[in-house]
Amino acid sequence: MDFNLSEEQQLLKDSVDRFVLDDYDFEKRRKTSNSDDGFSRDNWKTFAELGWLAVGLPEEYGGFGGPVETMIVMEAIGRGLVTEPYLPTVILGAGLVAEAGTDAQKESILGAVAEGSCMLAFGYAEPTSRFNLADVSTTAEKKGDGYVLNGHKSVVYGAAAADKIIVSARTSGGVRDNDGISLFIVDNNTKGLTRRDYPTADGLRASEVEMENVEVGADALLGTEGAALPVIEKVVDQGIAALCAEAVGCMEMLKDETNEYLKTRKQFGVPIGKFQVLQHRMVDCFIELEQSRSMTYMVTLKLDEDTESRRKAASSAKAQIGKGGVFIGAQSVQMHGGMGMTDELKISHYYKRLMQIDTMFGNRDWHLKQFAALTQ
Amino acid sequence: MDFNLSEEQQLLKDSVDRFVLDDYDFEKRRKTSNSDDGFSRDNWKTFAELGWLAVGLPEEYGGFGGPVETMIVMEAIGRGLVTEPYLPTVILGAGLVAEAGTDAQKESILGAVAEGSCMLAFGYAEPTSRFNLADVSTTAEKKGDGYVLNGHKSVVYGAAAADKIIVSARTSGGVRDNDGISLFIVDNNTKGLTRRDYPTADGLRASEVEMENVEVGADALLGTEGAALPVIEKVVDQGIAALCAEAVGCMEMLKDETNEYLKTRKQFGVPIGKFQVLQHRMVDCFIELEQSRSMTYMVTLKLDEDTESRRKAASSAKAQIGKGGVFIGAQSVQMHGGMGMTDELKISHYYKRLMQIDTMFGNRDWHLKQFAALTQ
Amino acid sequence: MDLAFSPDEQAFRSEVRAFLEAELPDDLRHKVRQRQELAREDYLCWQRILHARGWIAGSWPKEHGGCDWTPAQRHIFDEECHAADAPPLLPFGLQMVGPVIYTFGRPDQKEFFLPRLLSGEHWWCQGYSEPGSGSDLASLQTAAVRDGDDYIINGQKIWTSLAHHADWIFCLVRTQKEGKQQEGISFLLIDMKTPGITVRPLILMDQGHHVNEVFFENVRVPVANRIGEENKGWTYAKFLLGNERAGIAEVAWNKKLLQRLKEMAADTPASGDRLLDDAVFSRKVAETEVKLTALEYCNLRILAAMQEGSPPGGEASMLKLLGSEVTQAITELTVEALGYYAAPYELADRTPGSNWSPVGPDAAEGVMGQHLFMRAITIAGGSSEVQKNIIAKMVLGL
Amino acid sequence: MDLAFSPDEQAFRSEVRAFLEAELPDDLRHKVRQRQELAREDYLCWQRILHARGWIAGSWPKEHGGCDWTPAQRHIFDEECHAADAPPLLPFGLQMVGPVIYTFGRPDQKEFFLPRLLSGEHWWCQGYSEPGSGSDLASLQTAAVRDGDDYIINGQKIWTSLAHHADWIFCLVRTQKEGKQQEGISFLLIDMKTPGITVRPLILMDQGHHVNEVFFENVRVPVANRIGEENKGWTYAKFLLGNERAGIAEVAWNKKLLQRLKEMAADTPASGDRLLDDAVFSRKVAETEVKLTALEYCNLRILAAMQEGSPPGGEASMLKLLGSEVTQAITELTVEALGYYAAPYELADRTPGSNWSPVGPDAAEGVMGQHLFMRAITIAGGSSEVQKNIIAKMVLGL
Repeated sequence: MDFNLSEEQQLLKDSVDRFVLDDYDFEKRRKTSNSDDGFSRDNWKTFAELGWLAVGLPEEYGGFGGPVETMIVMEAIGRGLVTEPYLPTVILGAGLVAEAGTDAQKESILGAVAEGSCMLAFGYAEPTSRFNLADVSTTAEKKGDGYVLNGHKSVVYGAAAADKIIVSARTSGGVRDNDGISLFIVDNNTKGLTRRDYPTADGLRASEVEMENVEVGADALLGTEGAALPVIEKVVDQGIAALCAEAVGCMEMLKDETNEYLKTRKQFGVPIGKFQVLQHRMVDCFIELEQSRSMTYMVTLKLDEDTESRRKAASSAKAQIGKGGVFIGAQSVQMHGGMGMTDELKISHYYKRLMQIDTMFGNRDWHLKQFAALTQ
Repeated sequence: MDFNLSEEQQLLKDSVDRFVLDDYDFEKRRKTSNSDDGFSRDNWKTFAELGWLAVGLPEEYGGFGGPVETMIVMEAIGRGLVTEPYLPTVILGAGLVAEAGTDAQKESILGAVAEGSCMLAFGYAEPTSRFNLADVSTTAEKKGDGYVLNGHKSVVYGAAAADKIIVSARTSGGVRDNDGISLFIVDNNTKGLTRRDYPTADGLRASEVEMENVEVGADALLGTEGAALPVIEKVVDQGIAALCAEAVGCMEMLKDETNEYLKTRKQFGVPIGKFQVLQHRMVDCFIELEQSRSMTYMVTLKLDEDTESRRKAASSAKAQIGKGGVFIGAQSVQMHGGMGMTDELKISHYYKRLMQIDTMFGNRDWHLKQFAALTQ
Repeated sequence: MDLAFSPDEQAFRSEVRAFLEAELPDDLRHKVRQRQELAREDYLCWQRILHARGWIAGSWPKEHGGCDWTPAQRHIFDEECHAADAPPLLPFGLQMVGPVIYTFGRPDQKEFFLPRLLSGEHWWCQGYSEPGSGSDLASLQTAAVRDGDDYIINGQKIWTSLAHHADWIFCLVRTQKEGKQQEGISFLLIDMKTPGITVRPLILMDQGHHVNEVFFENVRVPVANRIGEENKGWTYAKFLLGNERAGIAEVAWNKKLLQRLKEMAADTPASGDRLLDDAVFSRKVAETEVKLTALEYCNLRILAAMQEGSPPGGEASMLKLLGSEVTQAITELTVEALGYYAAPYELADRTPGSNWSPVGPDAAEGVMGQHLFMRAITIAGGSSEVQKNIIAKMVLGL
Repeated sequence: MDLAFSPDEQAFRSEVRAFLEAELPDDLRHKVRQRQELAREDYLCWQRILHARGWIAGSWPKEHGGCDWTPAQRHIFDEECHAADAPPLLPFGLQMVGPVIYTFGRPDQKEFFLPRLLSGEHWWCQGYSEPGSGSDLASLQTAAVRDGDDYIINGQKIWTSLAHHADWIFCLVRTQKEGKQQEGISFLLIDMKTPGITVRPLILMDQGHHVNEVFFENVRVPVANRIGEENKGWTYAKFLLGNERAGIAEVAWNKKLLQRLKEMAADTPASGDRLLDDAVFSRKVAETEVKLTALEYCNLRILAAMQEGSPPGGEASMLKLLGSEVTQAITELTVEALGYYAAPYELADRTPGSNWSPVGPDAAEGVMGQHLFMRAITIAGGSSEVQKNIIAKMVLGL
């Protein structure tokens, strides 16, 4: 039992922390978020140079590290409220390729991801699926050697910037069957694929992706036809662990900022941190953070266990992180009073991101239901 | 729109309030509760003399008043933590007879209830029914003019003291069918009826009532054969309204006692009521009480509306009262510290009664589910 | 005891309903229903329609142009307006400064201001809060120094709702630095066109321009624009805050929001089921509806007491607390109902008159924005913490 | 980072498990499982078995008769004991006064008290709280006045757990009235058979006799029974409170309670379904299990830090807060699971050795009593409010 970082991990942590501190202050972040792309390609290049885009990828394709290293990067991303599409590209996109890809697919994509020349996105949700990953109406019909895709993928983060979008589609079975789901790697400029791009409430970018008779070759199939669900679930659980780490970064920043505000903001002649109700509220925030951090360690260190154990870890961690994040976010706004409501203070931006994290990959209700089913 | 009591109602209120204040202090209550019967037959006689056992009964059988008068009595019962079986006898038992009885049944029972010479109990729950009033396994088979009853009724409050126990039994249909349920008035000393009597956590008395080939005559049938469920539901809703009023009495007592304790108990050199966290907690208690009182008025004044409206009122009021009562109870214990834990202070006794009220006739979960179904 | 409205009150309800049916413009209905941001002209359009009908100021005495409605009538009017998706009436003139003017103002002030306020010719905003004085309102610092027949004002107000639309602002200013904070405050009416006033937008987390900072740099205000006595402004301010809290429960509006939530949850596909059929989601909706029902009957009890002449005391703080909690619960559930479709957030979404269509289902429009903006209701107008302090002191004597 | 226990630790777990399998008497298992009240002899029986195995004091140094286990070993031992339904080890001697004696006691005190404490010959109880000093412990008034080689004690202690079973009591007494409250306190060891001591039962809301009032009337205690220096008792008291909080999260016990709850909910008929299949009930169980998991990993992180030599600071308060909340959540849900069968409440239910059979399902035994008694855990040992004050001050610097 050991919760310490190795020396290499500590070096990585120092490096990402320094970047966020020095090169990602809130004003820069605001400008970046408000730019057309919603992120900075220069930053992306820096990420590549510093090796962060290779974290968690297989060593034979230039990658290094595993879940703990990903956690370190994502926590810093949370602290800085970083808008670069790290999660869609490195964790989801490259994660799917690493998990299920052919050697050729890995060869062509993973190296490019690591060096920053390929961005990815993952379309898994649909307008009627809510949080059920197995609810796939998008169809892929065989045509010659390849497939024809039709369907609508909802709220695909990072789709506008992605070179390739990985989508789930049904090659057989009924709409909510576990079997019959396949993954396809689709070039973003493929004929028949249209996007509606938009900013999201948390300052990122997402898209509606519609496919009308999109023709792809046999090499677009990622993994075994019809057997993608376990792959998707595994990579989404990795995404959940990463999101948990990001949330912890957000929560810690809010806790520190709000605690500091309580010490400095005066009302009725004393710092408002002298009011016992706010002290106890702040303690509640601290405790939610500690619980969330503990659960993040837990899920990170259990990602490689058997499926049931991994899914229990992911659902329980996500449920805690969703609750804790929204609580700390909302209370930080409340304790900052009017200033917490403003766009110019960072507080509300963290709150909005934490709200989004609660929803992403299924909200508390969804994961408590999964967890209940797994632990009965 | 008028939330005032009439002059007669105010007189009734003064009378029950005075009784609780003068003749039902906590020490007397403790002795009464710990006696063999768990209540005082002298008190019961007093109730009869003062007319309280006639409240809500039809005028032609000596009754007077309606839901508001019942609310007034029950609120005082709550304040005094009165153990006499008023709810089982007057509200449930007599309520069922008044609602569904033949003239002969009303004639023989209601007058006797009003004058204090007949006590009643109502067995509706069974070991596997949880809160579903329609889940009835007890059977009543026709035999000659009469019926033969077999089954087990759970946690029947007031059964030991009752002269007659009214039970629900199935005359036809499957175990959870709405149709096919009938009511029977069974003398407590009937052959084949056995009881296991016990005290309850809230200081009252209840019994397991088992019936093995209990033979009753045709005149034992209360209401139309097989059509008892709507009657039961209506009378249980009246019971819910009465319980809500009792709970408000309990909550008000706790709120007053705890508020007073906060003003007098000193720690760290000041009354603990100077600590903002306890102030706000006390405010939360006050607000729960006000909400509970409002919902009690609401359900009381809606008991005579159409079935759907009545059921919505009852379920929403019960859900609020259950939540508010347990909250105020638990917080009163907590704010009293160790003293709140003791048997010698009244605080914990109110808490235990409020816990029981939350469960009785279905807990919060049950009623929120009913309410959701009624309001979709 | 009786819950029924009187026949007269029921007749009044029909009258209001018929009026709304006939007079409320469809485009306004649509905007409100779709949670779109209303333009200045939208508010004024509705104000003029009500003014023409003589129904712009339900609670005001008739002599000042009001309807002198009973609390029950106001409650009915409110319910019908929200049920019909009518725009809200902004409180700054009608509920706040208007009653101060007709209660404490001079005859010439009443004559000049009240008709213009009612007709919508004067749009009012509220200059109370300052950067250093949030919950601690009386610590305000904006200074008014006497110079002949004028005051010269220097200082800053903040959180001034819709100041960018306003013609006039009512301000608390400090006319005396010595003694108790509360005893050196005066209440001034200031023309927003006066030189030296600058309005700077404060963008909130929903990216909307609802509130402003208002800077005063050597702004000359005639002493004649003072309400009542110098240094007695705190009295008028407290009177105004009392009025602000009447109707604060927002029962009718919350009912409407809840109804919309239920409609949305019934329409939302959740992987083969309706979201409203999910046991946990429907329970949360039911919990919220129970809470709203409790609030409704608390409100009715207090209305009934007001009808008999008891002014609301600490109870108003309770209504504010509960009302804001219910609203936040509903807007949170509404966001939750949308699932992933709560995320898309384009500014066009909040811009009056745009031809933009929402991403995702129609019902998604404005939901996230409303939720984010509604985080303010437990902060503004006396934070929840301050309301609890008030109840602890006034009602519980702690 | 690594969650796994080392091979040595895993071997230790097997050893403990085998020991429990072989040595834990069935009747004790049954009593614990059925939440029955344990008799004095039940506790002692188990203590003697552990003592014989040399496992009675896992955390103590070997030189004083302990095992010198690592925090991980203690955690494993705890988990296995609770999983096997072993009786709890009472903390008053083993966790509280024992470490005070071996840390601050004289050699003769160690020699006399420690072996008797470990063997169970001396049953200890704790004389800290007084009627006037609850959360404010240092305000205690029980006076010890020097008279030759004795102190004469007058005063009263309250909430003294199992004092009616105890042979010895450790007491905080006031030896100096002047100066800061904390600086006039001494720490005494008192034989319960000393004349002038009266133990009066305090019945709690579960109608159980767990705690007592202890009265001291001119009780003579040799000065030799003082721990350390006169007037320095607060130092030892704080040391003891620090130890009290180690293991306070009660993770292993909570896991056991949760498992029992799930078994019960799986066995409980709910009108045709299993209660555990009810979406809302199973969600509440899941929420509680998630909370317990978070607590477990918070606890492991702190254990790991302790293993490396960091003493727990404000984090212990967090563990106490969370542990008590989880326990109360579980006992509440357990009561809820029983439905109407939570109500039957016969005293026999709580009397050791009675032949009484529970009303309703077997699993109903002791459930309500346990729930009621567990209301105390957010009050005793520093109330939840006090723990939050400590974290606000020590961790957050507020």
